[in-house]
Amino acid sequence: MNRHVLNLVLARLMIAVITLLIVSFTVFAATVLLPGDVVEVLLGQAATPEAVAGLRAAMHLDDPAIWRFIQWLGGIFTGDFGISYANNMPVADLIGPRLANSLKLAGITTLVSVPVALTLGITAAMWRGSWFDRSVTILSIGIVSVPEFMVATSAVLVFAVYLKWLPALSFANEIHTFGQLLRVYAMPVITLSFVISAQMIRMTRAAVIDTLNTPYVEMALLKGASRKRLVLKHALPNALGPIVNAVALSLSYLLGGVIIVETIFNYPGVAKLMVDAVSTRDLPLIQTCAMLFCIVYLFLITTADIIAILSNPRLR
Amino acid sequence: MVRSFFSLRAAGYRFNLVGLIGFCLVAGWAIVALSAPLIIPYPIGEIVDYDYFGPISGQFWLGSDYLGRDILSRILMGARYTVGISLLAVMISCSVGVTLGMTAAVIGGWLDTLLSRFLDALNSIPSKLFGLVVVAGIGSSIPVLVCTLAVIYTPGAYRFARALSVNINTMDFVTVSRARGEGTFFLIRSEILPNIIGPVLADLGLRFVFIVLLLSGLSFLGLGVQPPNADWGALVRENIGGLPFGAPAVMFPSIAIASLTIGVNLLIDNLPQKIRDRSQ
Amino acid sequence: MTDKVTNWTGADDAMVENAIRRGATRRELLQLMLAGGVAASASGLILGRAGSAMAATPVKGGSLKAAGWSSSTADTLDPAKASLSTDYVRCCAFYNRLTYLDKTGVPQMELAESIDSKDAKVWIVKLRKGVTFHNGKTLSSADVVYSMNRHLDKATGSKVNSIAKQMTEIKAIDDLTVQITLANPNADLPTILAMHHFMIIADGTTDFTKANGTGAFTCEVFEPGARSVGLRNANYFKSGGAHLDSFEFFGIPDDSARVNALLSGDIQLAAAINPRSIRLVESQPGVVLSKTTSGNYTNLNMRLDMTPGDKAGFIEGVKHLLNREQIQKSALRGLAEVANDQPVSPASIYHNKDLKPKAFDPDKAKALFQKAGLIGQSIPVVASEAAGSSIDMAMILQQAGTEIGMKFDVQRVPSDGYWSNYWLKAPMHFGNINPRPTPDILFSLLYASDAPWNESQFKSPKFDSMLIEARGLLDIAKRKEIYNEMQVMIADQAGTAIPVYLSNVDAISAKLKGLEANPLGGMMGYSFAEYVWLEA
Amino acid sequence: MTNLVEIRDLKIEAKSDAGRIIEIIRGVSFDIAEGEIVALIGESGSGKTTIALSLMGYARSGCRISGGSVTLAGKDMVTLSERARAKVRGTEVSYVPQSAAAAFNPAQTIMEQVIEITRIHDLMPPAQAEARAVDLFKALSLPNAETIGSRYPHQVSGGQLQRLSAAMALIADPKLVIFDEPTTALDVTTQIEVLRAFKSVMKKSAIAGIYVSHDLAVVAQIADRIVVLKGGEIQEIGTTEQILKAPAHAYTRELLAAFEPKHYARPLAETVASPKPPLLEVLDITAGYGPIQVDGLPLMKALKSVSFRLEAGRNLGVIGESGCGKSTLARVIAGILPQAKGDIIFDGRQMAQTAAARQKEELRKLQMVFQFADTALNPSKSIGDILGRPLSFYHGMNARAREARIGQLLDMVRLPSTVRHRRAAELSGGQKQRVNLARALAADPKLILCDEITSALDTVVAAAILDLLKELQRELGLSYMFISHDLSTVRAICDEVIVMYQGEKVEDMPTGLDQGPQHPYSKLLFSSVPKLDPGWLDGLEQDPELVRAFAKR
Repeated sequence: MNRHVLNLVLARLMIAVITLLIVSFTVFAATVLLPGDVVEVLLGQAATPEAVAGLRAAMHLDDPAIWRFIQWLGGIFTGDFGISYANNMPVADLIGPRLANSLKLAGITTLVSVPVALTLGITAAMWRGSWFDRSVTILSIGIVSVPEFMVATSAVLVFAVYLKWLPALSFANEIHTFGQLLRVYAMPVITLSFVISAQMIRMTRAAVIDTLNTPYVEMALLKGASRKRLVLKHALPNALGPIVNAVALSLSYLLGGVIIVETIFNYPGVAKLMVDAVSTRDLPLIQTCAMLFCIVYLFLITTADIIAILSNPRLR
Repeated sequence: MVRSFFSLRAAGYRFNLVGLIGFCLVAGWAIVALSAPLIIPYPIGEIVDYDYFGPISGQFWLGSDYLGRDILSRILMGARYTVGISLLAVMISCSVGVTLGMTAAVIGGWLDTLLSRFLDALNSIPSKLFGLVVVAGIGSSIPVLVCTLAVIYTPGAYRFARALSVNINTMDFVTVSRARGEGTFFLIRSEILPNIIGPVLADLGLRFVFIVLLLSGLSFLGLGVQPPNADWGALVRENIGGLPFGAPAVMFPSIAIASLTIGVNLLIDNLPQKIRDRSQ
Repeated sequence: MTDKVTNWTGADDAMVENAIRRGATRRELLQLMLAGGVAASASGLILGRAGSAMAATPVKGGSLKAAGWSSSTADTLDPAKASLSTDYVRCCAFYNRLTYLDKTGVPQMELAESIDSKDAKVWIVKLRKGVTFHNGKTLSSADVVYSMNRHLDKATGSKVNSIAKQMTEIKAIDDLTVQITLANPNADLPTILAMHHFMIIADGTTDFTKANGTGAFTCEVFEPGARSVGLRNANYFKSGGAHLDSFEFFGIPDDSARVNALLSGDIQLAAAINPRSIRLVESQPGVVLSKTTSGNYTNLNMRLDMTPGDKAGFIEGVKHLLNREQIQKSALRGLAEVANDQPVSPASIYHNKDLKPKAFDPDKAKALFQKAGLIGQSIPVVASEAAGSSIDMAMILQQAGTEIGMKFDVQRVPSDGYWSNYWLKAPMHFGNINPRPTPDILFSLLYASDAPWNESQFKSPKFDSMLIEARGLLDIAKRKEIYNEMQVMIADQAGTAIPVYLSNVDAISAKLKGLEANPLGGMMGYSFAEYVWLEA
Repeated sequence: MTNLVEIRDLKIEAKSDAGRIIEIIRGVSFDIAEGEIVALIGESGSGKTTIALSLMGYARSGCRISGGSVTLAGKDMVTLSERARAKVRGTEVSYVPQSAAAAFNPAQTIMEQVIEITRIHDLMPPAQAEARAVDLFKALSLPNAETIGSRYPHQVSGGQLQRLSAAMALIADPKLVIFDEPTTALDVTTQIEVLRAFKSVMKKSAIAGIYVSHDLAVVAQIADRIVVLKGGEIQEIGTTEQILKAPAHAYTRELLAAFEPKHYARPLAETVASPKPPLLEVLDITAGYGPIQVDGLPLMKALKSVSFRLEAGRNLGVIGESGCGKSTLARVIAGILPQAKGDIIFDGRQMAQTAAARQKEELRKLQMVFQFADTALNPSKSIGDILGRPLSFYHGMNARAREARIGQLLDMVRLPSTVRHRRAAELSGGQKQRVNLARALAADPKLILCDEITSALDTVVAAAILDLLKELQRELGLSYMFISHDLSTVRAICDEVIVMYQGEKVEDMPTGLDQGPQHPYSKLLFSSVPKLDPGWLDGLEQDPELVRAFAKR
């Protein structure tokens, strides 16, 4: 049996790897096709033809694209992400600290939003049709339908400008105590939680309700089980798969999707970095960022699938 | 629209109140979007008020924006872009995604694998950044915007439709058609599609909401509809400076967005179902 | 405060401050204000405010957080490449120039002890003794020669290459003396050397991931697109050195976010705030505004070498179609002065007062467009938040256009990358020019045929020769004459429409003292870090 | 003495999806004495399960108990509070579901679920409960009773799950156990063992029971009294003996009649006289699922070199229990599942492996009807469209011709013409199966493959369908290949029979079932079919060797 599971998991991982390859190619192609010549952007005023030609050669931009692709891919696997065009720093150095920040923000948001969302979703399903259920459903739609920059800016005004409880900017590099951590991350985290929770709530609710309609839950009811027991012991374990999947999808938003939050709270994360990279046609940076996002996404999705596999005794 | 609603009822469809509210909101905005140019009190670009972030007044029903333009007019026109663009995009993405999804499910094999992998890959690129790259590359015009949004949301529709179709595909009646010698197109069109259309519509509604939001998100990053026109997201964005004064210029566009998205959701969560009653 | 003063707009405020800067006497000012209809009682208050910066005694210590409006991974510590305000701020903090401009625009010695010339052609620069770089190296003429020569080397991609070109020879006489020879006489050299690009770096420096200068601050952190942190340079050559222990600088492109950060006390200085935020800022205690009209302007560029700019009459038409009044009142809420399509601002003594702004005259414009055969055509205009207020200006132009059947297709593009991708490139686009100390620099940077930032590709041999001629003249009056004529040429012939001179408004915490206006631009000509201090 | 259960004038109403209230149980009253087993007999929709569940004070969603009283050991389950009901459930009255496979939570071990009742009502420490469970497993003669509890539901066979669910019901020795069609989903050979187990346990611990079923023969073996239901009303109550021997009510007789369909056999002469060429000839077919092995055969072989021939105008019956490969055989012939090796010769032509590769004409002559009528009909299309498609597909008929033909087809299968405008969901099981038949007939086939077409139907309805098949054969000269696990249906229609076991043809009966079975498996299978005789189960002697060899228990 366990070998069977192992095979399933390995198969899933293989799929992820294949996808990643496709992604890398797509990303590279896209960035190469991106108009606006790097060199001209770089030289700006000094873009005389000979200067352009020289720099192109120096940056190996004249090599055939496919060859550059292979080299680039090789570089990535050996941990060499190239040198930023914009300010000859190694891409790794540029991304490193930013990534750390982004992951920190994502992590904290996850810790906050996932438990809340799941609890709400499950309780809503438990008392389906009740006023509580209704209000949760409406609320989740309402929340998701307010633009996030609106949420963020209002939050800043209330908590930072008027109440002066929280800082308006998030200086990730000034955290020494837990208290500071709370203060600094409070608002970005709340904003992001608003954005990603709704979907999780909806999916959780739906999944749990689905399993609640199964014969074995009815059976448990006929054993005299309480509502709580029905949901927690019988429905939930079988709804795990879809729930984990929904969570993964929502979380995948937290790296690339947070650009707006990063802008408003001036939080130095990877999303903003990539926006800059795009504007300066800084291909190595763009490609690395894009790859980064895809890897994270695939990681989340794959983990979700594997959890689903492991949580299913039929496969175990 | 309203008439068609009643004819629905006549045809024996059941429509609950919440759904009705949603329907009215959506229909209302649709009508506004269609007739906007006729009903706006001022040209959207004209500076009619020397004050900025003006309050609600008899002259300017929803106050004036940061340049002293009439916000009501701008919202009414904005409906065109927000509703229009989102609707178009969601239509494209869903029709493409669903078709591919069904085909993949019916044909299966390597085609299925290939499509799934590729769209998964596409899906893994964050939407806002994707939008940025595209606009940085091709520039921002309404067609580009629509296509970008469509592309961004196609993988989701595909995943969804494929999952549903795979289930239907195992049903006996599909096997019957196969055994009869029917071609793929027939299987998709008249065996699979009619049986997944319901969920697909619901999914479409949700996607619509996300597109509306992404659209406003993009306009925050300086993309989106070009001035002096503006979708609602852009309106909120450009007047966000009025938030501290609680200026109507920033409140009402937000309310507009919320009302539309909530309306759509209420509608799709309570879609009318035909009453089919064996005991009748 | 404004409520005390009847019909007194920010524009008037700015005017007074400019007047002061121009060295107007108190009597002139009073007349000026009575003309503005202000009771003498109020006038004192205004003067008091305008002059408030000067009166106070510095306090040592404290750390300052300041936010500019733009910042990207293209940020650099290389003075030669510096192009954005954020770069200037960093340069001023970490490096020094040979000279700098005081608040009245008069060059003062910094790294140089003296700069002398008999014929304005060959200049002798004597350096201070005992100035050391952050890495301990002492300043010597070699460093100056290296720093200057970099601008001549095309590969450096210096932004002031065209200005530096006039230096035909730069050589070290001895350890502390440098001789600069110019192609043609130029009396403005000391002022030119005060530009941010001419910061002095250590001989042989090629790595700019850290700054090794002589400046009042040492570069602690430099994260492009994120932030820079400077620590007080203990052995700074100026007596006392900087007041602040440290300062952190970063960009918050989003206007309201920047203001909110200041109001919440996260930062003490928010540069160039949106005019619409002023109402909010003034309503908040503990925050003051520092306004300067230093010749910073957002202009509409129509390239003469591309359609529609190349069509005769089009440009003049647009200049007549720009409703400067409305731009000044609606778009900028009075924080601007109506301009006359040429770059020399009223802040400069060379400003041509007799050159009147083109009147807003749609009918004339229409006639001109018809002549150019452009009526009904859709003309793309690229605007971006990167160029302050350009989108609003564009829309005001667009609206005026629609009324005479002229279709301007405003294309709003992302501010990130605007300067590298659209500025100078699009046929019709907006630019934003930071103040420059002298007309000579402005002209040679923006209007000379070989100017690097020749926004409209304006090419005129006559103009070029006048530029050279004026440069050599040591007689102010004659110079002024020539410059006036050049301003007229620009206003009439160049493809750059300059509707208004922007008043730059920095919002600062009341605790922040010592911030003075400076002709080089906002944030005290970007050199605030060295001079300001925080009151406890 | 007072009865354990007293049901008085029970009324239950349901809300139709139009929101109309319909009464589905119309004033039912009966009693159950201590230790007595009462059977509820009736067709689907007769309300037997609904009544049974009401004994737990439970009504499925959309239903509510609207009147009457259900007194269990002195408590009225109708008026009891939800909390109080929960107390009673599992302890005093417990439930054995129809499909144990669905009623076990896939995510928990069997033991967890078997002793869950004791946890919920904390009756005893887990260790004790598990010990008790093991005893029950033994009592229900489950194999390796010690360890089976630690497995997951999907790891044990259906028959075992059914018995485990009984253990689950009995763990807290309740006063009353409700059996809801507990053996319907099982193969006959398995059913016997399960029935035996139930019977012995119930008798031993003198527990009262309600046995819900549609199968008189099964009920006859276990029940003391029988309640015959129809349309939510009691038709007749009586002792098992009386109901079987001397049915008073007409409906009861109808049921009994339907149980033994008229014997059907055509004089052999008819076929022997004119030896026709074989209509269908299957030569050494091997097929299956899973990856193809080196030998070119699939990993899991559902068919192992099966051969047979069927002459035109005759009917072939294929008998076997679940998993014997009989359905696979049909799918291979229909070209749904390509065979790994072997040939199919139909109407003198070699058939391609997949339907896609066959010619329209070949496909037309060979039609298939599926077991589950409702999944075989596209729920989103009207009956008219469903029948219209083969007409335009095979015969290229235009709209008018189609309309006419559809009318005829519906008439052939004895359905009102108005049905064409309705959808599958609006038809009853029997009607759906008729539509399926009509769709096959629309192609004017020579051979129809019938895959268990009656097994999902109530006996009376099934009998009617069989009669229909025979008539159609007489009118249209069709042939049927009739796949079933139910001997009586096969006996009712087939000229010749083959018996299948684990993918192989074990016996060939060219002259139908009358010739006794030779192969041991056939013997076991035939002997396992319950008879309408209360003594049958107790009297039944089966060779333990055979049982061990063949029965999947």
